[in-house]
Amino acid sequence: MTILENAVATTTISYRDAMREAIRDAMLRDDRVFLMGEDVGSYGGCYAVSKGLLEEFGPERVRDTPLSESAFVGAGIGAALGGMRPIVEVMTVNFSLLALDQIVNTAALYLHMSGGQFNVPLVVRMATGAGRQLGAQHSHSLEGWYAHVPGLKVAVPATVEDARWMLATALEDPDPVIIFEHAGLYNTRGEIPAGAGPVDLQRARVRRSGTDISVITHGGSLPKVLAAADALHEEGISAEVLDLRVLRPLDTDAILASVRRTHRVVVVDEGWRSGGISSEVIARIVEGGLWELDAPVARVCTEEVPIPYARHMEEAALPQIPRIVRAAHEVLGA
Amino acid sequence: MSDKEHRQHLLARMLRIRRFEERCAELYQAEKIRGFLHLYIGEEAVAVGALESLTPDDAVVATYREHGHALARGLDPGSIMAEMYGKVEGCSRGRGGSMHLFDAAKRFYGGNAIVGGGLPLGVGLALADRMRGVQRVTAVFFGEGAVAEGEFHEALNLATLWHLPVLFCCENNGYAMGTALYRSESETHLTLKAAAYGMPAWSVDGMDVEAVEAAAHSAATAVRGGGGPHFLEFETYRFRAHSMFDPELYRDKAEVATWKLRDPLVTYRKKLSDEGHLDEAEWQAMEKEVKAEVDEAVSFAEAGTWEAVEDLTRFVHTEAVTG
Amino acid sequence: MIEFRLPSLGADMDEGMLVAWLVSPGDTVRRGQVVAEVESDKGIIEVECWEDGVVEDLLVTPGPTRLPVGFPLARLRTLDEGTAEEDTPSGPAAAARPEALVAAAPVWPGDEQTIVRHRGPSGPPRVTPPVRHLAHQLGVDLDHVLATGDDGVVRRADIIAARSQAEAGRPRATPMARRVARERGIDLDSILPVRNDGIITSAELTAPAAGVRAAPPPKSRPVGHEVPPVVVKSPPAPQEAPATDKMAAMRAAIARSMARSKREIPHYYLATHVDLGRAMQWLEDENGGRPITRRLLPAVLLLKATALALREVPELNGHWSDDAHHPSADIHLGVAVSLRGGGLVAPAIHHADRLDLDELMEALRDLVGRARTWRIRSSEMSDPTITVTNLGDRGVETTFPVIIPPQVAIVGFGKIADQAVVVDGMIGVHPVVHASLAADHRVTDGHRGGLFLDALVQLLQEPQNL
Amino acid sequence: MTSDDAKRIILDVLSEIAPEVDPATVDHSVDLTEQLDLDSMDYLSWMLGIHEATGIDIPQRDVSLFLTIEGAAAFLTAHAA
Repeated sequence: MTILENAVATTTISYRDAMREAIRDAMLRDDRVFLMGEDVGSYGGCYAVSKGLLEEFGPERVRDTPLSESAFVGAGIGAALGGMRPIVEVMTVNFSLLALDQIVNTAALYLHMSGGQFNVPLVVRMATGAGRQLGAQHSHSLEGWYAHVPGLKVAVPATVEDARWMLATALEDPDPVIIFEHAGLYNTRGEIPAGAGPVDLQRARVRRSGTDISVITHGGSLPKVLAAADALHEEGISAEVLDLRVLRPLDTDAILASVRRTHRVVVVDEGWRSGGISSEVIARIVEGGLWELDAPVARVCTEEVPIPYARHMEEAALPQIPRIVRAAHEVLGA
Repeated sequence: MSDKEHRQHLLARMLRIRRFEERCAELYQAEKIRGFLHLYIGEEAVAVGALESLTPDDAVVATYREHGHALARGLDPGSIMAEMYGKVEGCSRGRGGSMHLFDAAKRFYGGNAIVGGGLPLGVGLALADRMRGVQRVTAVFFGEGAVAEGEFHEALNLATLWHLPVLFCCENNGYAMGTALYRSESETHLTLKAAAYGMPAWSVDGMDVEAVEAAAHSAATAVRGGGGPHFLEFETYRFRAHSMFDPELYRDKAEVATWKLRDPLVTYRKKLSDEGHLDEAEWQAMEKEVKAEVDEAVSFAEAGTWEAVEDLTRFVHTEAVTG
Repeated sequence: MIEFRLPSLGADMDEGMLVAWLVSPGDTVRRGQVVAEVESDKGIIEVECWEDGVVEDLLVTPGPTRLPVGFPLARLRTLDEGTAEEDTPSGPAAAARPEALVAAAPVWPGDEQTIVRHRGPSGPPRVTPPVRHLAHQLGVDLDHVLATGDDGVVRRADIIAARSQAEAGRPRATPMARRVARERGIDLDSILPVRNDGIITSAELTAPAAGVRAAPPPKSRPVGHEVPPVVVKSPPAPQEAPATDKMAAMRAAIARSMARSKREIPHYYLATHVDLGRAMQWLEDENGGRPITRRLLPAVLLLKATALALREVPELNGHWSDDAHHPSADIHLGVAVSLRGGGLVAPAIHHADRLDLDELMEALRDLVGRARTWRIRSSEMSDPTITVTNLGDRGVETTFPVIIPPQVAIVGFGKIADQAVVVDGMIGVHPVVHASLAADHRVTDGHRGGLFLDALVQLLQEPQNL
Repeated sequence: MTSDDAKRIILDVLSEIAPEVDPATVDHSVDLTEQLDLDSMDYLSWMLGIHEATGIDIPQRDVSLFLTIEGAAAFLTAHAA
């Protein structure tokens, strides 16, 4: 055992555990931090993220709420204004629509409407995404919507390391941050380098370098895109994978830098294409990198249909590895 | 403060709101103020009476018809007027306007123009106080229209569930814009709704500033003392239209006239006069003083400056403190 | 009728450039006869014809266009066939004659080369139903499509190419391709797309030559972002050219730059002997006192003298653009550096006239070292105001260099060699170099050029002042 | 330093200057500049490289020795410490 312990320079951990560790760590370090949401306490979190935290921190700081998304998100805003550092868990993005007023009309606007007097240091976490046969009302990917709104910051951790460390940065932020956790990622495992610490909430990151084409994505699509890049590699195509990490502010510089390296782009987004974050990414490319484009830009998004229940239909609706590979081929003119 | 002085103080506070609002109407028509403008005329007794019961430590969350609350809370009239002018000297730097008056120093949390939107916020402020062990009250004002919103029910439930120090102040002026209460609510006794969530609830004559003050004082004291949330319904009436552009098709002139007989300012002045707490000279002096205040507020707003357009994108994210 | 097609000369060859025809129409060729020279990635290869016949038509003229293996190059009559006229039945000749259609596109800008696309024997175009459907969808008239498939079969790409050419006369090109074309003065009309959708990409502009590729490569293509180096004179043919993208891009750039120069610039040439007796003696003395690390090469004296002479005839220093000469206040000497393995680059030594000999030597050493390891900075490639070539101390006596557009002059030096020289009526043996000047007649005349060489000669007589 | 040591250094440096050259094929007694198409900069770089590898300065008067491998090796063995 000693040998093993000494040998481990990195920690392998699941995305779920990383997120729990992030919450726990934040609560240990700052007694203003508390967790609030539906079934975060006794149940242990819908996705078991907060399992064990109630026992450790008690019901005041791990606060089960009624099914009142608007009220408890609004209460989070008020608590943030009142000096606390709430982490509000909205079970899924689908239910966040019931709290849209508080997020968009209050959290995002208060600083501005008050002429800079009232900032809202709130963190809202929510699960997002499809892929588990949960049907149309439990399969939304609406992070792009939230990224539309000035005043919010929208983080989309796709890796275990980001799951572990984005929260700390979000809690340091004086303004509201929404963290979208793709439910398909909770079971993914990854390594966290020893000595890792808080990460920025501003920059996209190249997850794989390449020279022929940039595949730009975020969140739950990242593993698919990396797999597609592997497949392309087998064919001799060198794909760069850019993980946006944060949808607002969007790291335009990183996007354009990648375009300058490869001159060809595929954007992969589990959201719908019309008016989605993929549209925004491409618009930025056209605005700032038109003359670098050496092929039409392609998108792999969810089909413009509510997510069906039947497995084969759901799979057909969502971005999949073969579609990503095909899109890359098309962009490359092959 | 003697009883007489206190009563004159209440009257003067109401008078200041009245004259301020009248000037706003005038300035709106002169196009000095734009956007939506919701006047508080007729409802002055509610803000004055209720806020009289709060301490500076307490918090206030108001609605889009909040000039009266802002004035009663002690925001500088000049900064309010400048805000309506859109000047950078305004209490929200001209970013908010009539519906979004804010003042951190006064713990005045707006100016929320989403009906019902302020209730969860107030619950959260109270939650923070509760978790931090601070004994203070968050007063949340909202109209009776908000009672139809889910947020009202969610917020009241949460406040009672968590036993939070919130004073819910429902200003029932009878109309949600143009929709009469009986046309939108199956149960028009609003206190019953609050009571259903298990909190003490009273209905109060909102045209009687002393009744408002007494009820609010009692409720606020209970809230501050750890009694959990309380609910007050103030029955009141707005004498003017919902906003400046409103032909008032939804109510009879006779109804307005009837309510005007209960004008909180007029009746209270008469009451003080009748009871020997106000003579004509004092009234004239009060009028003169209020006029001077309002004149000064207008001058302040007129003299104010426009924020530089280069600053447009400020206040989206918190700015790093420099220096 | 026999079609002579571009053969595959190796398993990895899928395209080549026709360098020269060794036969003409009417010539009789015998099986095994070398009929053409083709350049592949491996170098120039002689190509044999494996049929007996008489050359009827040469379908492709030599030039830098990359042709796919299998592309028809010529048609031959079998020896027992008559002439084409005799061979065809009577009737409207045009309808019956095999057609040779000139494609609109694949001509390198300004190059005289013409690619002739072949369509098989006349008759209705041979089209598969899916391709016919595509033509219908895109509104392409099959009678006007150039077939590139085997035996005149119309391919999908042909339809797309036809559509792209038909579109408002404006080539469909990516923004980057447009930018590169603009920067390099390439006419997009002259480029054939390689993509299935007919869109021109930068690859066709930066790759060795414009594409007439039958099929797009499925994999990553070189995207040459380096500003290709410019060439000064034909380098020796590489024995085994490294088939790197950079090398290919360099050759393409050489082709473009030199073709443009010869096409557009009216050169005049002047040359003179320069007695380097004093200069070499001075250098010998100077180097004698220096460690090897600080030793100077004769080239440094030549460069410095050139830079200083330009101050006296400044109109040789600058650029020609927009139909006008733009003299440069700064003297950035392009220095031709031959690369081992072939090719030449001519990056700039900035402000060469202001550097002392040691600085110049250091700059030269740095530049040569980096040029040979492909680490030239783009600014060095783009901003020489004049070029000096053949610093070689071996080989030829005299150079006749070609101006690198948009520069307006180039100075050449041959090898330094001992020659008999008459000085003050006495014959002596001195080291001598031939200095030559090629200059743009639109900008200067021979008189000014002569003054420049004269100044150069004078400067080299006083090496201590350089 | 033996002559073989010297030649090894000389050829090592040479292969940096002219990587395409097979050292085994170099004639040690023939003028290198002609044999290997070295220009004056290559030639100087080669001598500089030898200097860096050995620390031995090569005076101008001895440069002519370096026209051949043999000559260069002789110089180095004579001047090695």
